[in-house]
Formats: sequence, structure tokens, C-alpha cells
Amino acid sequence: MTANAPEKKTFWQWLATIDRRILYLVMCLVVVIPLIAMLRSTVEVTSPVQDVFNAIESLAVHQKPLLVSVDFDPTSRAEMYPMLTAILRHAFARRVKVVELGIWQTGFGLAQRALNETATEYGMKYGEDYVFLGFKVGVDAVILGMGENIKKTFPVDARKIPLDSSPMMSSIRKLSDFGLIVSISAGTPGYQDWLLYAQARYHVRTAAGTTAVSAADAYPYLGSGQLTGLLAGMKGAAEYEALDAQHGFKQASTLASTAMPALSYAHIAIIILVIIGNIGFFASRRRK
Amino acid sequence: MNLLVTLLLLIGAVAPPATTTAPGEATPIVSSGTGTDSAASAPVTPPLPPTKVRAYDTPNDGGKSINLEWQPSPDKDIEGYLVLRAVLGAGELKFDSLDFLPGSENSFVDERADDKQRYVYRVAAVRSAAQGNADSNPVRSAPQWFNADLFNIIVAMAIIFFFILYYIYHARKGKQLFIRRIAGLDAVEEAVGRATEMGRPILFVPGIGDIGQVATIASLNILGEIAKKTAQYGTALIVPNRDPIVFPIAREMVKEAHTKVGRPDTFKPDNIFFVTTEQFAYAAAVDGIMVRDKPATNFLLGIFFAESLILAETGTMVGAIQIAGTDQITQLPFFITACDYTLIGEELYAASAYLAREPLLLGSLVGQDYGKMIIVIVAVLGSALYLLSALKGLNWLTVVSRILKT
Amino acid sequence: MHISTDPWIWISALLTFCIFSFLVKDNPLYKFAEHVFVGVSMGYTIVVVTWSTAWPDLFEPLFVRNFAEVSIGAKVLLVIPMIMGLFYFAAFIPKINWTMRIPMSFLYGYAMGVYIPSDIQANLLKQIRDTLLTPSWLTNRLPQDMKATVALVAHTRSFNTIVDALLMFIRGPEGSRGGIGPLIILIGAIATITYFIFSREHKGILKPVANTGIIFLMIGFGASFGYTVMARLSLFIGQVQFLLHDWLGVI
Amino acid sequence: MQRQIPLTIVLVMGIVMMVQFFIPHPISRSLFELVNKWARLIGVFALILGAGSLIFYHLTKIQRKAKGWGFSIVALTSLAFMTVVGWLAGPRSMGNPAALYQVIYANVQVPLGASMFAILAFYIVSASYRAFRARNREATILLVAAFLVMLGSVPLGKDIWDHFPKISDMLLKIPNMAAKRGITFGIGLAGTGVALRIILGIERGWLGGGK
Repeated sequence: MTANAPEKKTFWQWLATIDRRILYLVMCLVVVIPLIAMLRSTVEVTSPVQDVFNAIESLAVHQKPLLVSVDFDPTSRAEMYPMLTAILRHAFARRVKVVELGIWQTGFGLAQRALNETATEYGMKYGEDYVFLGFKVGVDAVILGMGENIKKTFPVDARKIPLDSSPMMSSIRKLSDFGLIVSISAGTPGYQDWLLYAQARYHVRTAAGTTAVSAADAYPYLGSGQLTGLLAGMKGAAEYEALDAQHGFKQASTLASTAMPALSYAHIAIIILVIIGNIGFFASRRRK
Repeated sequence: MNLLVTLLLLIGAVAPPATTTAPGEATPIVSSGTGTDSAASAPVTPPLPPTKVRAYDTPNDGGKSINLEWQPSPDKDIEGYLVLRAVLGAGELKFDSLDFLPGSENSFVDERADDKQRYVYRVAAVRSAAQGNADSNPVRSAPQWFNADLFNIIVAMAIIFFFILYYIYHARKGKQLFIRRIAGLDAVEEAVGRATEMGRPILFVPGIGDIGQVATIASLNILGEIAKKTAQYGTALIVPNRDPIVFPIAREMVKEAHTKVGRPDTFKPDNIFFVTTEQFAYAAAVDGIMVRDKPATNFLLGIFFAESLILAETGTMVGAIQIAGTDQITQLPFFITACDYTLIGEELYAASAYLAREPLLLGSLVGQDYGKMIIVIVAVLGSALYLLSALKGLNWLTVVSRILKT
Repeated sequence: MHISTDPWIWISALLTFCIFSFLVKDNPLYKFAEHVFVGVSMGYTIVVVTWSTAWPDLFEPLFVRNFAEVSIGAKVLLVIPMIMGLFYFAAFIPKINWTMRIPMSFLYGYAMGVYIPSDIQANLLKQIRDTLLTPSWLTNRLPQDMKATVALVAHTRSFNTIVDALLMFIRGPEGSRGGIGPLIILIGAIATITYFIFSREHKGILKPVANTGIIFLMIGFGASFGYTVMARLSLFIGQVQFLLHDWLGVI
Repeated sequence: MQRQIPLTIVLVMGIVMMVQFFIPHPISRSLFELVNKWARLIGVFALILGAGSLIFYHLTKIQRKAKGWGFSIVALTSLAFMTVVGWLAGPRSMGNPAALYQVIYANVQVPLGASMFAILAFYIVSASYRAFRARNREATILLVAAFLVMLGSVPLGKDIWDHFPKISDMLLKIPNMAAKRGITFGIGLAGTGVALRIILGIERGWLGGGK
């Protein structure tokens, strides 16, 4: 925003004072092009991610339902939403029955969208293959209530259909009927509440997805065996997507896998821009 | 609390759940006393009971809680312990189950005790649906009037209060106190002067914190000092607020500053206004103020989260001098990179004392510096003693760590 | 390509563009979004405070419920904060405008009184305790990691192994805080706090210590900055994915 | 009077709340809850004052036909619409995502917030470009540390040199932790200092003049 300098800038001076809008344009292109071009980087699957995958595979074998708790909002969508769709796709591809709910009111829209999107892809029927319970305030009361009787806590689902009339809910009465709980959690309340109230009290296996920044806090639960598995940040989601793709699930999603190159290039772009700035800075200083 | 209600229901309705029972495996039925497996005809011998079952009121709490401890049953192959409770009173003892614990446990906290009742607890070692019982002493829960676990905090408070008050007292007696220069605060005068020369307003952002956070209080105190200068020079001072409780205080601060320098007539209450409570809506609006009112100087002082860089970068774009300060460690890097001066943590807290040059306030800064010396001494000496506890015969020195435990 | 037909998605998408347009320069689209944002968010706060606090905790028990439902004592306990709250409006009456300091002083005193003990607990005692060198570090971690360092140095083949040895020396195996790490933290924390000493000129012994503190501060701020870059970029990627996926349906 | 009453209230409240911290007895607990509730209820009135200030600010702009007064109409309309819709929804609408004001919240306020937040991705670029110059020793240290951690946090960094993540981890765990501790010690001490000065009435800018 500095006023136009009277004398013409040298090339080196220009390098040191590139207009911020050019920087923004570069950043925008570096992020958007890889996303549209669907570039993908190969990821190694780490064992906490593989563990989540295996747990859902075993649900398919034992004919047990999956509970997915959507504990994030649009602010953390980039990291969390791909985890949600990747897990739902896996479950539907394996014909695992899914019950979804959320303990963040602001996550309602995303939870609904993810479920609708993936269920249609696999031709799942509402009420028979999956149910969306919606959102309810008061985490501990909700989880403990579900531990006793889901229908008491959620007499009707998000579509206002009584749970009694859902065919799949006839065999799912309380938390312990689930084979696995997955909490896609961007903060509190989140997976820690599911561990505290559901895993510790009702002994349902619990896995989590967290943001990259808070993954460090989740590792101890993994070590102690309280968490069955963990997806950490966009990378975790990308790994899960890779697993989905390896197993040939049609429509395997690519949200995270395509975001990884964008993330990498953006980091490199920043570093290059800073280096350019420094070159310009030192070159123009020497000339003076 | 809900947790235990449901737990009671659960245990009352069904058999105590074994913690690690895999689906399909039989859970032991305890209360009936007979084996579940009809094919097994041999009588089951009950396991040996646990010993030394001791119940006592949970110390340092608000009552309604009783601790239970026991020595494990000599039988190593038990499935776990069943904890039961009976009210002592007229008639026969009637035990109700509270919880079923794995065999590795040897203590339990009952948080559903009634302070008015006396209880007896029973811990039963369980094996193949047979149980070996041991009862506790009678016990009653009670609230305490002092939490002895927090004694160390009182001591720490006393030490810090002593140093601060001692130097405030010194200052009151007129002793000269030295405070080194703090660049970011020396720049305040220059920043206010610049705005005056340019005939442009000064923007003061008190952050998004509430008054429960000391950074916000510190920010308001600085606002008072800056308002004195702007009132003297007749420079416009804009203060947008996010917290409804901070907002009237900010307005009072500026108003009082005008009164103090004898310019109450120039106070413009409309310049100190409330925007909205939402973090990013506030940031969006302050960005708008920056680009439209073009302040010559921005003060970003107080609690900031992600909006720190949004505000600081926009301020840089419009070419304002920026003095920022926060105690939010995660946001400091952004202020350091985007602002001209940054007050780091404690510098922000000390700012109003530094600017006001009031002896009493300066005295407290000196007192705090002695507090820092104590911290260094405790950290170094504490480490040394704690390390020595690794030596044989000196392991009582682990007390160092316990003293600091909170 | 499936462009969304949900009007709410369209609204969200267009508002997103309005906000991003600020990056080019201030413009009417941004001003529009900004003012909608301010109005809507304040309205939402008013509604939430009404239905979560003002109505159930104050107005309903005070004015709607009768004395059989809410005792007179309980009502008095609600009248007191109401009167204190009403003092705020004394600001408009010059004669008694000082009374608005009553709710202020109540909140100030409450906040500061609560603050002191928990501040000492969380920011002083706990932090000091976490900084102490522990005997288990001295007797287990340190010798183990030093042995590993020596082994790495002995097998030095390349630059990478030198770095490995150095890392082992500083922080022990990956993910742990071993090696001489705890000692560095203790020294760094002391140096940093020395920088914050105000009542002495940074001369003599204080000067090198405080300068060391500045170095720690700069490494810390740099690292913390670098660590946050990914989180911030993810946010933008999230918004782009929303536009491309939910709205335009191109990915 | 005008100074004595507020000063006394601050002193008494400060001491009571400090002492309360150490008393586990239920009486102390309920006192805390009561004061806490009072603070929340007083906050309701402060919010009314705040809303009044916001409305007044924009009304004045409209009245004076100040620059951009049309947008003030936008702000006031949004505010009024949201408030009325929310009030009409009734006390039970809080947990109901289908209530109109919740839908507006989710589809207007939340994406606006997410977009403002996402703008940071750009600002972090312009801030790094402008400020990360190796001008002096401190700036160079800052720059190098930031580079190492950035390279350590993306897969591409690991592809370039597999030691970047390890170095990044070390920087965050050791020197970063040391600096944080040092700052926190200072904050802990000085925070208590500020709070004590307020309670004792030494720092009383907010009271200012009057007798």
C-alpha cells in the first residue's frame, strides 16, 4: 500500500517488495490447481489408521453396527470431513449398518450431507441400513442415556421418524449393541467424552479422528489401548482413502488425498517466496 | 452423578458386567449363589476374601464421598471384586451392589454417599459365581472446611504477596525504583504523536477476552494511559469492543482519562462502541474500520486468538504503526512478524505501571522480579534435590515433587 | 459436474466470495458481508442468551412463576443481580452515573479473586514441577540415550548419521523428551524468565542470560509459526473444497 | 462514596473468592455457584447495553447519512430479523437445528466465520514474505526455525530429506517448550500482581475521578 515510489524500482527491489496481491494469487493457484487436477500423492498407511480400517472390517464379519459421532463444525471441515466420508464409504461398501449422530450442534449440516452423499452412492436405504439420530445437547447425559436405552434418549431421529419404526433399530437398543464407535472430533466435547462415558462404562470399542494439531494429545490413549485406532489430520484421512481405494470400493473419496499435494505445494511456495524476498532484500541492499 | 445412577440401574437390573467379557462368553451371576452351568455338578469353593477392608471419609472434599481400600484376595485366579454397600441402622444389613472391578484393583471411591447415613461396605472376591466376602468398618462421609491438598498454593501466595506488598510499601515511603526501558512501551508516545501529526485517529483493540482474563484488565489499564495522551493532544481514539462487560469499562476508562487531564468536554462516547460477540464478525468489522478510517496507529492489546494475524496484517496493509501485546503464547509469533512492536506476556501486564510511572505500581513490578528469583531458585534447587533422591538413603527427597503437586 | 440446487449452499458460497474479495481490496461486497455478519451474529447471541440464561434463569422464575413455585428467598437472590445489572443504565443519568461502577466492581472483584489461586496453581506450581529434572531421567533415560548417542557417533558414515546422533543427544529417541532435553528446557526457561526482569538493567551476568532467553523465544516463536501454517492452509483448502465439491460439484 | 463503595466491593469480593477456593465444603461451593450465576445475569444487562450501543452506532450513521450508511441498514436489518425469528422460535428452540434462526446460523454465520478464518492462509503468506528477512541474528533464528518446522510437517518435506520431521519434532518439544515455560512463569507472577493491585485498589484507572 506504499505510495508509488518516485524512481523506478530495480528488479531486486521489486523482488523484495512484491505486491501482496501477487502473493495471494500465487497461493490461490498453488492450492486450487492441485485440487481441481486431483493430483494425488502416495501415502504410507500407518498402523493406527489400519487399525480403524480393520475394526470396521471385523464389524462386517460379525454383523455388528457402527456408531459415528460427528464432533466437528465447518471450521475444521478440511481435516475432518474426508475422514467422515472415507469411513462411511468403507462401512457402506461392506454393508455395515451405520447410526450417525453429532454432539456439536454446528456439525449437523455436514453430518447430514456426508451421510446422504455416501449412502446414495452405495444404494443404502434409510431406516434399514443407516439412521441419522441428529444432535442433542449435554454430552455426558446423551452418551450415558444411550448406554441404557437409545430410544429413550432419541425417541425420534433427525427426520422426526420414531426409532421404533426403523427396522434396523429393532436390534440396536443400547450402546453395547454397537461393535465400534468412531468419534470424528475437532475438540471438546469429542472423543475424550466417548472414551470416558462409552468406552470405559459400556466397553464399546472406540476409535477417533482428530485434527493434526491435537493428535499429539490422542496418542497416549492409543498406547493405553483405550482408543482402537486413530486418524490424525488430513494425512490420516488420506491414508484411509488410500485403503478404501486399495480395496476397490467404488467411489472411494479423494478429498484428503487430493488436498495433501495442495498442502505440500503451498508450504514449498511459502518457503520459495520467503527466499525470493531475502534475495531481493540483500541484493538491493548491497547495491546501495 | 448421572453416571452412577445409571451404573446402579445397570447393576440392579443385570448381573455385574465383567469388564473384559467378550461377547458370547458367560458373565458370572453373583447374587444367586448357584452355578450358572448346570452341567457342572461339583460344588464351587468360594475364593478367599480380600483382607483389611478399610473405609474412610474422603479427605479434603465437599462430603458425599467415601474411600474404600483393601488387600487383595490371596486367590490369584479370581474374576474380580464386587463392591456392595449397606446402610447401618435399625434391622438387618441389606447390601446393594455398587460396582464390579477387575481383580487388579484394590480401592474404590463411592461418590454417592449420603452425609447423614452410616454405611458398611462389603468387598467380595468373585470366582465362578461364588464369592468370598469381607466387610469394612462403619463409616460416614463429611465435608471439610479446608482443603489441605492446596496448602502449597497458600504458601506460594503468601510469598508472592509478601514481595509485592513489601516493595509497594517501599515505594510509598518514597524510595526511588528503577525500571529498565521497554521498547514497545517507549514507542507508545511516538505512536500517539504520529497520529496527531497526521491528523488521523488511533485505533485501540482491547482483544476478544473477558475481564476474567488478566490480559484484558491490563489492556484496559493501558487504554486509560493512552486515552490521557490522546485527550491532551485532541487525537481521536476509536475503541471497538467484543465483550459486553468490557465495553462499559473501556468507555469509563477513556472518560476518566479525559476528566483527569482536564478535557472532559472533548470526550466522545460514540467512539467507544460495541460491535458483536462473535470472534470473526468482530475481526471483520475491525478490518473494515482499519481500511475505512485509516488509523495512523493501531494498538492490539489483550487476548487474541486466530484473529491476531487477520487484524495485524490488515493494519500493516493500511500502513499503520502497530503496537501489539498478548499473553496468548500461540499468537505471539504472528504479532512479532506483523507488528512494529510486540509486548510479550508479562510486558503487557507491566505496561500500565510503566506508562503511569506511579510509584506504587512500579513497586509491585519490583516485587514480582523477586518472585522470579524465587522461581529460579526453586527450579534449580528443587531439581538438584530431586535428582539426589535417586541416591540410596536420600529417596525421602522425592518430597520436593510432592510439595509442588497441585 | 453437479451444481448444487440447495439455496443455502448458494448463499454460503456467495458469502464466502464476498469475504475473500477483501484480499484484493475493500469493496461493497465485503462491506455487505461484514455488516450481515455483524448483524446476524449479534442477533444470534441475543437469542442464545435469551433462551439459555435471561429467560430460564432470570425472567421466568422472577416474573412468570408464582411464590409457590419459586420461594421468596430465591426471588430475592435474583432481584439482587438484576438491580446490579440495571445500574449499567445509570450511565445515562449524570447524577447517579457512578453507580454503574457497582456491577463493574462486583465482576472485577469476582474475576480477580478467582484468578489468583488458580493462576498460582496452573501457571506457577504446575509449571515449575513439570520443569524439574527427575531422578528417573537421570538414572534411566539419560544414560540410555547417551549410550545410544555414542553408538551412533561410532558408526558415523554420513551427514545423516551425524544429525541422528545430535538429535539423540538433544532429545533421545523420536517422540520422547529424553537426552539432555529436560536440562535444556530448565536452562531455557530460566534464561527466558531472566529476559523479563524489569527492575535491573540487562548488564553483567544478566546480559548473556537474557540474550540466551531471546534466542529461545525466537526459536519457539519460529517453530510455533511454522507449525501453525499447515492448520491455516487446511482452512483455506476446506473452503475451496466446499466451493468445488458442495457448490459446483466439480470434484 | 463514589469511590469507596466500588473499592470495598472489589476488595470484599476478591478476598471472598480467594478464600472460597480453599474450602471444599458444600456451602463454599454453593456460594461460588451463586456468585457465578449473578455474574452471568449481570452479563445479560451488559449485553443489552452492548446491543444498544451497536444499534445507536448504526442509527447515527443512517441519520447523518455518513459514508456507507446503506450498509448500516444491512446490519440493523440482519440484527432485527435474526433476533425476531429467534425470539418467535421460543425457549425450546435451542437444541433444534431445524429452527429457522439455527438454519441461518449454520448457513450464513458459520460460513462467514469459516471464510474469515480461511483468509488467514493468505495473511500467513504475506506476513512470512514480508517479515522473514534475515535482517539480524534474532530474525534469522526465527526464520530458520519456521522453515525447519514447515518442512517437517508436510509429506513433501520428508521426501526431500527424511530428517526434517525429526528436527521439527525436536524444535517443538525442547526449545519451544522452554520458551513457553519461561513466558508462563512470568505470566503467572505478573498476573497475580495485576489481580492483587486491582483487589487492593492500587490500580484503579477504571474508577478514575470522583470522590
